[in-house]
Amino acid sequence: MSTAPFNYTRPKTLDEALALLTAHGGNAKLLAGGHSLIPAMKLRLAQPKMLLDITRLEALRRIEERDGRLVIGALATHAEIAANRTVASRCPLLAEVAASIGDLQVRNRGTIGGSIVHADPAADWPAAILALDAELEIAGRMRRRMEAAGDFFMDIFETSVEPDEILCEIRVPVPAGPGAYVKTAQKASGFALCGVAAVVDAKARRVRVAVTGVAAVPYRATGVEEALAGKPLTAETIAAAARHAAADITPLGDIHASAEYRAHLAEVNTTLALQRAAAR
Amino acid sequence: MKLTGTYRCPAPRARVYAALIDPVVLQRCIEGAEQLVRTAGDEYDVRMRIGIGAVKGVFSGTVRLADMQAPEAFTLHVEGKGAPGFVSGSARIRLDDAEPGTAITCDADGQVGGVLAAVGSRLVDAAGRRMMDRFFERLGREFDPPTTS
Amino acid sequence: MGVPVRIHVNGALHQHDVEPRVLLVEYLRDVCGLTGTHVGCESSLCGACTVLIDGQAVKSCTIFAVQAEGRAVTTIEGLAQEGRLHPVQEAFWERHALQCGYCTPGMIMTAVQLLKDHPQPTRAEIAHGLKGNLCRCTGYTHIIDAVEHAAGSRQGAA
Amino acid sequence: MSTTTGEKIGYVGRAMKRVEDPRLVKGIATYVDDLRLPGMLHAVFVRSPHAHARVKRIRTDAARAAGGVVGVFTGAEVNAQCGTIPCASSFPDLKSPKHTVLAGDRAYFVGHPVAVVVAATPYAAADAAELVDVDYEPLPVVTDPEKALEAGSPLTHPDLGTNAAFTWNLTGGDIDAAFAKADRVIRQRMYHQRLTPMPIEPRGCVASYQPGEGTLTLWTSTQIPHLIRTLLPGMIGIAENKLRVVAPEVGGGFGAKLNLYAEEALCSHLAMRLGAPVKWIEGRRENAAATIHGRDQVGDYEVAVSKDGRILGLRNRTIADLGSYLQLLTPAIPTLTGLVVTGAYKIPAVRMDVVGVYTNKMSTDAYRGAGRPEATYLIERLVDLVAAELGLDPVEVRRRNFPAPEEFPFNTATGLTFDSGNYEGALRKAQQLARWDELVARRTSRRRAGALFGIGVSTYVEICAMGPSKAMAAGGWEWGCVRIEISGKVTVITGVTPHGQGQETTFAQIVADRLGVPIEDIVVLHGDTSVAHYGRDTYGSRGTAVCGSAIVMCVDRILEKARRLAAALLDARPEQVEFADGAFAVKGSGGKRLGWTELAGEAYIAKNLPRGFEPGLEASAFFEPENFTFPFGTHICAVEVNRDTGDVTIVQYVAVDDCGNQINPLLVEGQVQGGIAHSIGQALFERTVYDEHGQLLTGEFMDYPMPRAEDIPDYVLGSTVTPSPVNPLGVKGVGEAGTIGATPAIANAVMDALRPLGVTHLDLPLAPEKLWRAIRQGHKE
Repeated sequence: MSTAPFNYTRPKTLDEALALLTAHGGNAKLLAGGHSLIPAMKLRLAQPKMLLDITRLEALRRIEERDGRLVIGALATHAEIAANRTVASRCPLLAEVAASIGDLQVRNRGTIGGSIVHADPAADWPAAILALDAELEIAGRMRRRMEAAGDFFMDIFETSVEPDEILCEIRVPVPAGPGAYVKTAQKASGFALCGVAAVVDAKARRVRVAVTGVAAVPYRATGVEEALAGKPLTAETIAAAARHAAADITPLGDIHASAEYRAHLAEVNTTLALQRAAAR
Repeated sequence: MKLTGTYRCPAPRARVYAALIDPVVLQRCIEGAEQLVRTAGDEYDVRMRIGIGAVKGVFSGTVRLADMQAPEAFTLHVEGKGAPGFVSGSARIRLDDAEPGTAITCDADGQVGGVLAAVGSRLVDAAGRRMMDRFFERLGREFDPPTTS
Repeated sequence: MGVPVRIHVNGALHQHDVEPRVLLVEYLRDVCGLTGTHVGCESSLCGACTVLIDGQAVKSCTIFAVQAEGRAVTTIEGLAQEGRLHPVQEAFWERHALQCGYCTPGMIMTAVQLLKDHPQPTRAEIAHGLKGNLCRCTGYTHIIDAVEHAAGSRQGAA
Repeated sequence: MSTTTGEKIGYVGRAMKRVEDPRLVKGIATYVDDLRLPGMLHAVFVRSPHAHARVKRIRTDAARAAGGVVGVFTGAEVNAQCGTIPCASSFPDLKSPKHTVLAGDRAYFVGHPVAVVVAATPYAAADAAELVDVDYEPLPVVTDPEKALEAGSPLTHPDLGTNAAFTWNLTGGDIDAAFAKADRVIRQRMYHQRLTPMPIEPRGCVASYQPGEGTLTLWTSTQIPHLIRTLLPGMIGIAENKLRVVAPEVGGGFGAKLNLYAEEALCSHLAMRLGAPVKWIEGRRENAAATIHGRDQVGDYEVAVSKDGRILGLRNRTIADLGSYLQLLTPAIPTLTGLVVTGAYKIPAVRMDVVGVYTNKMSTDAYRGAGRPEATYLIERLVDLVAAELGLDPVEVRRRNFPAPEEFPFNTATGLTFDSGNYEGALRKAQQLARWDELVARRTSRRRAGALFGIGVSTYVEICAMGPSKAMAAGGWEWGCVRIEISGKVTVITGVTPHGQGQETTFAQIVADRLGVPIEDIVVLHGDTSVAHYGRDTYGSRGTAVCGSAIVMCVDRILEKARRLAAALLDARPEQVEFADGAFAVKGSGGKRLGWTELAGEAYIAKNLPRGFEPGLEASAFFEPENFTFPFGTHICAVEVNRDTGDVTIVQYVAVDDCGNQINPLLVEGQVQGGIAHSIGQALFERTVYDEHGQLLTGEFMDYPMPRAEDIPDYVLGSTVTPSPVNPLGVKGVGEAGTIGATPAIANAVMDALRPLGVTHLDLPLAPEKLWRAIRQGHKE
């Protein structure tokens, strides 16, 4: 099963990549890990005329701590994030999410930036970056801008990254409070039927909870957060708050899980994620 | 795939109805509609470019208006095919007065076939809903007061 | 329209002009003639096409050959050294970890990286590590046995 | 595995590693996609996206004009030359649509091929296939086989006038009397879901015509090269003896490759028509849509019982969803369900009515177990329901209904004769391995702690070693050939077509022992009709039982011939010569021994042969089985169901299988484990989904869940050995046992876990959401 023909180029710098992206208009597509794009191309559901292979832009691959932020280059692979020592010590939730993605081979190729920009409603990363209040650095030809995670995911497969922009970095405030990610995977694909990331900010006596897989767009479960604001985290308070995990959203349903079951999983996984985070 | 939605439009029912069966307005409101050409009384040839993330496809087909009961209701039949497969469906659209505008209820039943159905079933509903929401959002904007610039 | 590509495959440098849409697995099979790497799906879920790029297991059906420019690729044909089976190959044979053999090359390549990362894995770690590889014949138990066996024999040899 | 000469060999019964494995683990084996022939063209099919549509017009101009394209063909251009796809089953009132290689003026299922593009490269063919423009007019779709039988239903094939392909019934004993005298009648409706076999290697073929010889070679990923050689000539107009069919290395079959498919026939035709080799490799999406599916039966089942749990009669009406066409064995699958519906029990009266129904889906056919998993599932579920209804121990109910060992050969009400069995013995051993009392105590304590813990038992019997020719459409014999080469090496040729079962090893074990030669000296050939001239191929767990027996006949004939030759060379009478450890010698003489090297040299150089002695040392044989074999066993499964999510965890699994004598216990174990994995899939999550429009929603690995390594529990496996009396090896077959015995054990365990909630039955697959809903419902009540 072959893709439609296309041209291929490997820009050497971010600026070159941005220039090419602009020059080709809507006909060019960035190629990072390729695990969403290439299968779609093989089915000929995607037929870009030009692929810009940015996987060797090493500058976009770094993982480092900078100014109270854990900065993860968009091209860092899931495997690199899962194994990184700084991540493990400063924000273990990211490592936990990275390790839950796909399988060993997919983690070796797939990148955090590729996953986030693809904005599959069942991807794992969005839950984590929402719960961690991450900021995303996005480069265009003229300017670089920061976007809060909460403003980033617009709709199914749609983010605030414009066609001529490139996501460069994901910045997470650290040290992040203890967190946990609990995922119920779709049996065949491994994508999330429901993934819940929870972060406990003990000092501020608040939690942050984000849910992926359940709605067309990943979301912060603000109802859960509000219900727990200022409260101690006990089995009872958590269980009561978790009931709001799918409030105010329209859950998706398909052959793998009905909307009702997804909403139920949001509650179950929120409970587990908060319990685990609170215990860490 | 069954989709239901209720939308509000800041204009009287008769004007909304007229807009909904006006091909020029329809083309503006259907995201990706590149052309809409009348072929018979209430039938149009349509060409649409649909893009959801990396998945993009050009569909060509027909749009037909039927069971028209101005200014209360009509049915929209859509058939289209393209490289990723085909889409077909119908939507019953009902208009009710809802001061100060009109409430539009849309009951759609659609079918997607080909590659799209085989690999995209989990996304078809969400994508369909998005297209429906966008359509009515754009329709609402048709009646926005003109902005002064 | 060909793009010049240089890839080290099993230690030998291959240079060809290839169309960008040629997948790495197609390049290995059709251009290099190494047909031990198999294709079982289009969606990167079966793992039959697993090879190592610079020592990392990847699904060669989800990477274009042009992307492997300058990299070192190891396929199932490159595992045995001087006619001696790699310990993982030997263990698969010893423990009857294959039946039709179609998923086997990909399964072995994944196991090679798995053992590199976890020299003494538990059975649960092995099963988790092989998540990206489908087998429809064996029911996996003998495969997990084999990886455990390979870990043991490597330990013994070390 | 090396054996020093002179040592007592004894390969049979040993857990030996396989001789076929080195090429497979090195990645140097040849599957069909590995073949590259000079000038080879590539075919890509254009398939219907509609489940039922009129094909109004096919525009091929743009595709024909595309670069690299050699030809584009539609049904109008090839169907008349390609005959129709054969079905081997026939009933008196079977209604069958004409199954052409490409759709004619109608497409009947999603994935139905409507055109084929042939081009110089697979890329060019795929590019051009996109340019083939087909105008379809959608027609009413039939997806529900029960509604399909109602008056006024749309028709899958309007020209047949009905959706019912056939009705078939089976009666044994006095069913009305059984129900009249019953203390209790238990009724349950059950649905056995549609499944997709999904071998990891999709199908594919390469056809090559040699115009000089007028011969055609078809390499194809199939379980049945011989049956294809029988069936294909009539379709494409070539003499049988000008057709060579080769199954190279085959990457899994499971019944999905037990067919002659449209693509194989069409590529063969095109190779002749175009004068160039034509290759087609199936994509996974095509495989999901247009390679046969399995199961898909729904029925209302009734069982009449006495109050002590004895089953008096079993009555049911089964509706089998056949899909849109009859493939090779489509109608035979639900009828096979009928034959074994009484399971391992003495059920004196049976009535089964089967209706085969056409729907706008892919055909169903033999998928691992083929009819027996359905039968075993329904009877094993029913036995549990009987036990629950009567307040009896389900194990005890099973025991009360077993035929005793001394009752074998045992005649069933369905007309079968079970060859041999000790069902009680296998059950007892499984209970021992499961530490039954501890397991039951564990259930009690887990339930007390609030857990949903269940134990399920399945005592199954299956029908294998297909089979006596009188019961098989195309003959059930098997052919083998054994040749001592001039060098003394041994070549074994088998008419079965192993594709993972390991008969290169097991047959070598059998022959090595009987000829007294090291196994390294033996080569087993198969899968090429120009080498293995005859055969009925591999399906229905028949390879070792039926062909192993043919090979034993060959060895016996060679030994007899060699004894005569040895006697002559030793100046003795044949009865004075004894054979031991691979050599002949005069009994008690302690003198000269003639090994195979010496004898083969003499037999082929032929200078010292006795008068009238035919040169050579080769024998071939056809083995005709007098009966099927009936393997059996007990599987015990314990599960815990998560109350919050419905997730099932298998906490213990014990299987005791009796497949008669075991040639290689390691391979038996592998077959059992592989079979159980299929059962885990079908019991817990696998299902093929078509929507109400006939769109296939499980068209890729993305949406069709199959077991992965983490889904497999640790097993305790055991066996009992009750040899079969119907073949000289005493073997029964084990290829499907796991898939047949395990599904009901898992299902019964899950149902047992939910029993405290008042849940009595749920259909497969027992996926988390379904269980969650049942648990929630149970809590409400």
